[in-house]
Amino acid sequence: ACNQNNDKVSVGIVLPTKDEERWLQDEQRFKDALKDTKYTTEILFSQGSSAKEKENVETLINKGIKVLIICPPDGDAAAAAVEAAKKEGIKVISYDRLITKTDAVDYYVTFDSIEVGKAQAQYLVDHAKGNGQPLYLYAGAATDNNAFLFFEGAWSVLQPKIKDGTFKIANSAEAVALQDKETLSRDEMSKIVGQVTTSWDPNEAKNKAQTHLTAAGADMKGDVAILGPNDGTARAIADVFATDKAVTSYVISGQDADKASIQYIIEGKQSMTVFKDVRTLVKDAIGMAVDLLDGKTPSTTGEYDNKKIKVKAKQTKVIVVDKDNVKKELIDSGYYKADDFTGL
Amino acid sequence: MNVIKEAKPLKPANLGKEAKSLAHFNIREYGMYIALIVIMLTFSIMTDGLFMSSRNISNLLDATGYIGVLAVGMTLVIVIRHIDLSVGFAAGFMGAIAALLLTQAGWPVYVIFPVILVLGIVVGMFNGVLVASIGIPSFVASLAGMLIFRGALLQVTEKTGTIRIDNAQFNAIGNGFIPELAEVGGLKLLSLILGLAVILFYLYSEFSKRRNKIKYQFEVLSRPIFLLKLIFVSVVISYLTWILAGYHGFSWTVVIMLLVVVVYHFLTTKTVLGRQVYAVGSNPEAAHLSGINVKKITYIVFGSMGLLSALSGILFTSRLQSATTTAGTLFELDAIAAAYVGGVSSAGGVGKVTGSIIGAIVMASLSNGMNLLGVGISYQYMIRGAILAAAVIFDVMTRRKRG
Amino acid sequence: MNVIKEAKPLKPANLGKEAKSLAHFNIREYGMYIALIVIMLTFSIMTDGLFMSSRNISNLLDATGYIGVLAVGMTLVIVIRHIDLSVGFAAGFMGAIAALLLTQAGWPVYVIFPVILVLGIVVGMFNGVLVASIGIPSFVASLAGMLIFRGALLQVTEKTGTIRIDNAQFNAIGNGFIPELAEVGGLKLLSLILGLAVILFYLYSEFSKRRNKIKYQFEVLSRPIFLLKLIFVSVVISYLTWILAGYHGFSWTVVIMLLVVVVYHFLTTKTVLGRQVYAVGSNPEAAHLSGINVKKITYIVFGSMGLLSALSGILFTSRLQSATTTAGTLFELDAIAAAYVGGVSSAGGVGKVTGSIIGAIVMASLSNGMNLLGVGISYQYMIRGAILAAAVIFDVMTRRKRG
Amino acid sequence: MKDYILEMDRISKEFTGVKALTDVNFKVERGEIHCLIGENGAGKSTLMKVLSGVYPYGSYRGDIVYDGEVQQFHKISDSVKAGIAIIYQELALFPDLPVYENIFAGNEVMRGGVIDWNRTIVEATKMLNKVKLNVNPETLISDLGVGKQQLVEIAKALSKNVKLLILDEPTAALNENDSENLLNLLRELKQQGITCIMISHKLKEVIAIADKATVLRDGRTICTLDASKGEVIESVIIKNMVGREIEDIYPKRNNKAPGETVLEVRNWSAYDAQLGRQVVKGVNLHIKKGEIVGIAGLMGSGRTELALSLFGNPRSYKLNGQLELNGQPRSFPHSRDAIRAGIAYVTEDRKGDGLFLIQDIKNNVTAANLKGISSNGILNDNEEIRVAERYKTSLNVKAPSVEQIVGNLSGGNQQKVSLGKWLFVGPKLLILDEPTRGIDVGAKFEIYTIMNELIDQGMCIIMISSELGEVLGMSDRVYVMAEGRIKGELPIEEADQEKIMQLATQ
Ligand SMILES: Nc1ncnc2c1ncn2[C@@H]1O[C@H](COP(=O)(O)OP(=O)(O)OP(=O)(O)O)[C@@H](O)[C@H]1O
Ligand SMILES: Nc1ncnc2c1ncn2[C@@H]1O[C@H](COP(=O)(O)OP(=O)(O)OP(=O)(O)O)[C@@H](O)[C@H]1O
Ligand SMILES: [Mg+2]
Ligand SMILES: [Mg+2]
Repeated sequence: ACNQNNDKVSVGIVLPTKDEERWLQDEQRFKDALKDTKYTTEILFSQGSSAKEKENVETLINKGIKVLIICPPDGDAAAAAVEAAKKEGIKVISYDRLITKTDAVDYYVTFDSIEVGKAQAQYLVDHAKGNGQPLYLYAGAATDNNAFLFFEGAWSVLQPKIKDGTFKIANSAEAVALQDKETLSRDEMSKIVGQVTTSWDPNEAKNKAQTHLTAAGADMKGDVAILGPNDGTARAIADVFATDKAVTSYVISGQDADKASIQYIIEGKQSMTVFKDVRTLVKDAIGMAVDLLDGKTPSTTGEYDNKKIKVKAKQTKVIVVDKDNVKKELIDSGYYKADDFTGL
Repeated sequence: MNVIKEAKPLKPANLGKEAKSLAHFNIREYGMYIALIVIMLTFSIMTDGLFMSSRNISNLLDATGYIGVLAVGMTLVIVIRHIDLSVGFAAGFMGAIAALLLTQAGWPVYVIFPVILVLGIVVGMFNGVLVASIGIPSFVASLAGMLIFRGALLQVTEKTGTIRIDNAQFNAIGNGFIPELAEVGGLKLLSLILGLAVILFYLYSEFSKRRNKIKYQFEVLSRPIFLLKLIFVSVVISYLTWILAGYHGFSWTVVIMLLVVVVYHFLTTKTVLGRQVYAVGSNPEAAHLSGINVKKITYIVFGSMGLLSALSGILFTSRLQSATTTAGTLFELDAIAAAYVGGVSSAGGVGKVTGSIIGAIVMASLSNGMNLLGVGISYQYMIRGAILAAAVIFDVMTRRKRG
Repeated sequence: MNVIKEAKPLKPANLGKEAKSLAHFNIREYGMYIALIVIMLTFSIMTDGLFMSSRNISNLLDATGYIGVLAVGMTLVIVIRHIDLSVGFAAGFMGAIAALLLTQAGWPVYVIFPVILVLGIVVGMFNGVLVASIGIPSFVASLAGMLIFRGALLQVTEKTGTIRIDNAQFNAIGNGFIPELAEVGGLKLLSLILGLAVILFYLYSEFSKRRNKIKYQFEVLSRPIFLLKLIFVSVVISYLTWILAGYHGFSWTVVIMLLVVVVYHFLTTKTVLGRQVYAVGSNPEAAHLSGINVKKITYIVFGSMGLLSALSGILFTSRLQSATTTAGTLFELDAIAAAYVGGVSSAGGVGKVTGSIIGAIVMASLSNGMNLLGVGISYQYMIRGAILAAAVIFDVMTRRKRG
Repeated sequence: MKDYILEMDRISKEFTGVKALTDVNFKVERGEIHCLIGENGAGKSTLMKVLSGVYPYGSYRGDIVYDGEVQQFHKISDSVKAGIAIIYQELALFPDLPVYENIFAGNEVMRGGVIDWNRTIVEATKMLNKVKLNVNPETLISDLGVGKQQLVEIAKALSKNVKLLILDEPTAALNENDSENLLNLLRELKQQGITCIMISHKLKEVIAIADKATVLRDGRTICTLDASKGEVIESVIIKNMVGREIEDIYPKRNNKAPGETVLEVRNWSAYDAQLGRQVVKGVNLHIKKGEIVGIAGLMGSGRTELALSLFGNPRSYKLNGQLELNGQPRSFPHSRDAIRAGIAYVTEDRKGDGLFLIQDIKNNVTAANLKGISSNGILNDNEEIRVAERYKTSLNVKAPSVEQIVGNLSGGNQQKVSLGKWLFVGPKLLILDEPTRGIDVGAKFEIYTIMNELIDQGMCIIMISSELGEVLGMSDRVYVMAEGRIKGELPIEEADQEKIMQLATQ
């Protein structure tokens, strides 16, 4: 609730869920960004359900929005919702996650999920120690399309390094079986993800990490690399690896720059996180919306193929944050306050 | 109220009293309708009428569809003292199968529907066997079913992830409207005709019921009260028709939901099968001793639940134009909540399908209204919880009063 | 089996028969243990002994903790013919409150624990009032509670998102181990002592029970069978102790879980209160007329459920070293499944807390073993569903056989 | 050649471990009223369930010849089709459904494939008139008392075009008056050519109505008695039932002068908010040490309600009036308080609210006095077994051990366990509500003997009973209740059946 009840709302925003910290940040930034425009907005959450998402979109249409900024929990299942908006002549901006297989998307502002996965993997590659380093793979929820995008990006970077012997996969028989394939089909990815899924749940991540370390022989310990899918699960996994004496050091990725993980990075418990400066993305999205409302054509930087049309897009670079640049990227840029953390 | 008595002659002095006693006697039955009206009015006022706009009501009813049909089936399951937690993922699973048959196997829609519905019946019957023949408590049996369907849904969508459907016919079920013949002053003609037909049917059936009762010399409502009732209901139906006709008319979802309700209402009130369901719910041992095949009824009720799960899955899949990997999550709890808000009793034997559908609409109205008002999601959960509790407390209180 | 008779003199020919009749009589009770052993052996073989390694067993038990304590409370709730669906989010909510008190208000851990546990009791009692005094079916009451707690959890974590905890004391509960005094041949000394103490206590109590029975001239097990039983149980405990002592020793979670089980086992089998709970479960009206305060018992059982939810919330929060926005999702179903696998009956009056904890370990073993084997998530769901169904079918079958 | 409507030939039926019927022969002539009698657990109900298809063909051995044909009833509806209607011992009605629907459940009135509710109501009303039950057919069954429910059951049976009507203890829950009405109804039906099999423990009724009576004992046919030959008389029946002669059903007691007043209530009223009416009105009553006070009355006269209102008021009536125990004014907010004060109440419905059927004998015996086997809230298991053994022996409960599940015991033994439970609280005042309902003569005698022993030990007993013989045979004083009021008090010397009935029907 960020506006008075009865105003006509001009920009509707639908975010995937309030259960993940990442979207709380987005909500906050949207609220901040809109303080000084003349347009009103309303933000609704879909709680991970495409059905609720559709209801939200319908509600916003009823409230008379002109522009819809939408980030779907499932990019494939959001078409019905945006097509309903399109029918009413509403401009649709796909926010961060691309809505696929429909022509009802006008613009796309994004960090590019595949890029996120690549950035995570690249960090592991850059910090690899010597040859034959054990690599632990983890993925998001097997039910979540985005988890596959992240994994796809990561695989594209990791696979060559596995092939050349820099890494050896420690915790997935399916991945070992497929390690010579450069690009994986959805089905093949499913097999791996099904085996190393965290369901985006830190507890599940912890359980998995514990069993994996139990199962791993001494040759799979020592200095290890871990593909942590997001910050919440990365912390849980890191906790487990930190307590195993046979693991001498680990490098673990994450994403979202959760406050808790920033503290972990400061303390050296988590190696990196992919920081998506939501402010930039929000600014881009709102800028586009305002342009559209003002009747101008928003500027874009490229195009994305959503398997039906090419969507005009504006891409924002993700920022890899680790101990070295955490202060600069997150504190000095004003994203977080310094006194939220200790030991900076 | 059917006491064998002469139909009372019209005495104006009595009218007020009659209306009052009527209201008192039926408070429980009408409670839900009153609650619905109160909720609708409140939201209408708070949203400056936006809530009651053609478009919003149309959206609201469409969003109720897939939970509504589940609630109808769940009503009967609860009436026979069971519960089915597996319906959510069962719906999701069968929606995904439908999507696969459509996109991968390329079957035509008119073949897929019956196949999926039959599959639903089979799946439901399987639950019925576990419960009735092996004697597992339905709560656990269906909890196991829930896990199994969840796994199965993941399994079938593993290759593809979310399955997009771009078959217009299929997608019309969840998004389309009945064809427009013409537009009369901005209103859809066919929908108007449909509404009119419903009203005429209602009037006809009420009059013939009354005539019949008078023939049997039962007490009937006095004429003015009777007419008042007819007018009131007709106005409500007209209003709804008018509202819907002002947007795109009746959607297929609404038509299907109405059809399900009408069929199940008829089945439960007018047929032997339906009454046997209530007999089993009221006292299973007595039902057995009265020659009712309790197992058979249990199979049928679970089979019908499976059928409606399949229908729900189709409606949902069509509504999203895609089968998702998480389709069906928590549908069962929404359906159960709707049934309880609609006045079903877990002690068995009590509950109407019409009540449950109203319950589903009440819950959907709450979500919709709060969304319109921009109420935060955390408050939405709490308010829905509180309303559920309040509805059941009201139900328990009024029932206790009547004894 | 307690018939007043002379303790039988030892006759070797009888032994086989006695053992057999014993096994037959107790098949249902021991069924779960057998199932657990079968599952453990299977996984051990499939994982080349990895499953039974010190570390894995330790991890496994720690992962069971927060569901285990819920299952204990849920057992009593189901025994008195109710259900509590709100425990999951209640646990999540109270874990979040604990985290807030710790990180924002800066309260010390030893104050927070009692406060949260008392809060749990209050919250549980509130459910108890809805169920016992107002008479709402517990299914709906707790469904409403579930929605409310979910909203409340979102509400309290709204400002902060996930709340990270870096209080070592607090985190030790879910991750730490009891202090090591010394290490003896790679084994933790204090844990060994603890294990030994448990065995001694067990032997003492068995011997005194036997002595007492002989004093009352009741029939007892013949001496060899008795000794066999003692040796078997002692060996199992020793083995477990040895396994755990080989890793980090007993974790606090395991100690807490054991404590909860011991206390509840004692309460349910040896005290008036426990007996009253089972009396209420097997016939509420008769219990009332026998002078048992059914409402009070209902309050107490729901209060205890609330207490254990709070404990579960603390264990879980501590385990993750943070309170998340989705903490508690579906815990209730895991706990209910554990209780049913452990042999509780929804008809009321039947079910042991020891059974439920074994049920919880069975379910956790399944997940753990399948993770070790790298079984895909979709199969994991299906297998867990199938095992749940199988457990209950077995239970129903053996019960039917014994009549 | 006699015209048998039913011949059951060498019927045997076994439950896991229990031989309920062994080679039972049972023949019923067309148009007669045939009583089936025997002790509890003799197999009467089981035999009738075999006949009606509750236990389907194949689950028993032997032949059923009905209407001249060998029958194989696979399910209940098969026997219904053949014209057999049965009213079971445990009533088979639907509490949430109205009377008219109950009457036609399983036998719906149809028109064009749909139920015709209007005609259903009309037909139901006819049936109700037939059984002389004057209630609105739209009343829910749960709003009717047991007696009326019994009549609905009969109406239901009659609606099925019945040739052979079977009643399993139809009068067990009825008072004399209603029982008499029922018997008259059966006579009328006999006139209409309906054959009737009735199971009853009330010998008086059997003698009054039976053309023939077949006695079962331990699952075997003992003999069939013929009224026209003067064989259906008490002494013969009892001898065949129990296999020995019993001289006096009501054992003699050493008469002593009653002691001081134990309980006295004055102007005692109870209002049932759920029913919305007064169930007990201005009752005055007292009982002295060493007395058995009988409370007689018709069904629905409020005797159970009176007892409940004294015993901690479990149904939450609104109470009014004074209650004195041993001269002290008292009130009991909960049954527990009444128990503590030394009152015990053995309920009329032992299965419904008397016993914990899934628990064993020992848990049942100690349930109302857990203090007695515990210290500081901790139970002593061994003491519990000892207590239970004591009552098992002294009350002569027939069971292999005190760890036997109570649900598996026969009615009489259940009643004894129920009695044991209440004796273990060490009451000064024992309220027995229908203490011998549905119990065979042998067990009755034992219970009466126990009552006398208790009186000798200085207890006093209020006995609520619908069996006038029992009231007259056991009481020192009789109160008669009607419509919630005490209509009169009679010393035993002045009491006889006529006087009691006169007061009860005032
Ligand atoms: N379902 C059952 N399972 C096991 N045993 C049973 C079952 N039903 C009856 N029995 C046993 O069969 C025997 C005959 O029971 P039945 O009910 O026919 O006796 P009854 O003559 O009707 O007694 P009562 O006068 O108490 O009604 C008894 O020993 C009883 O315990
Ligand atoms: N559960 C109930 N619901 C509705 N009415 C009831 C209920 N129990 C008793 N009554 C009514 O209360 C009145 C008195 O009850 P009840 O028949 O138990 O009295 P009683 O004198 O003990 O008779 P009985 O000899 O049958 O035990 C009757 O009118 C009866 O119909
Ligand atoms: Mg019987
Ligand atoms: Mg009574």
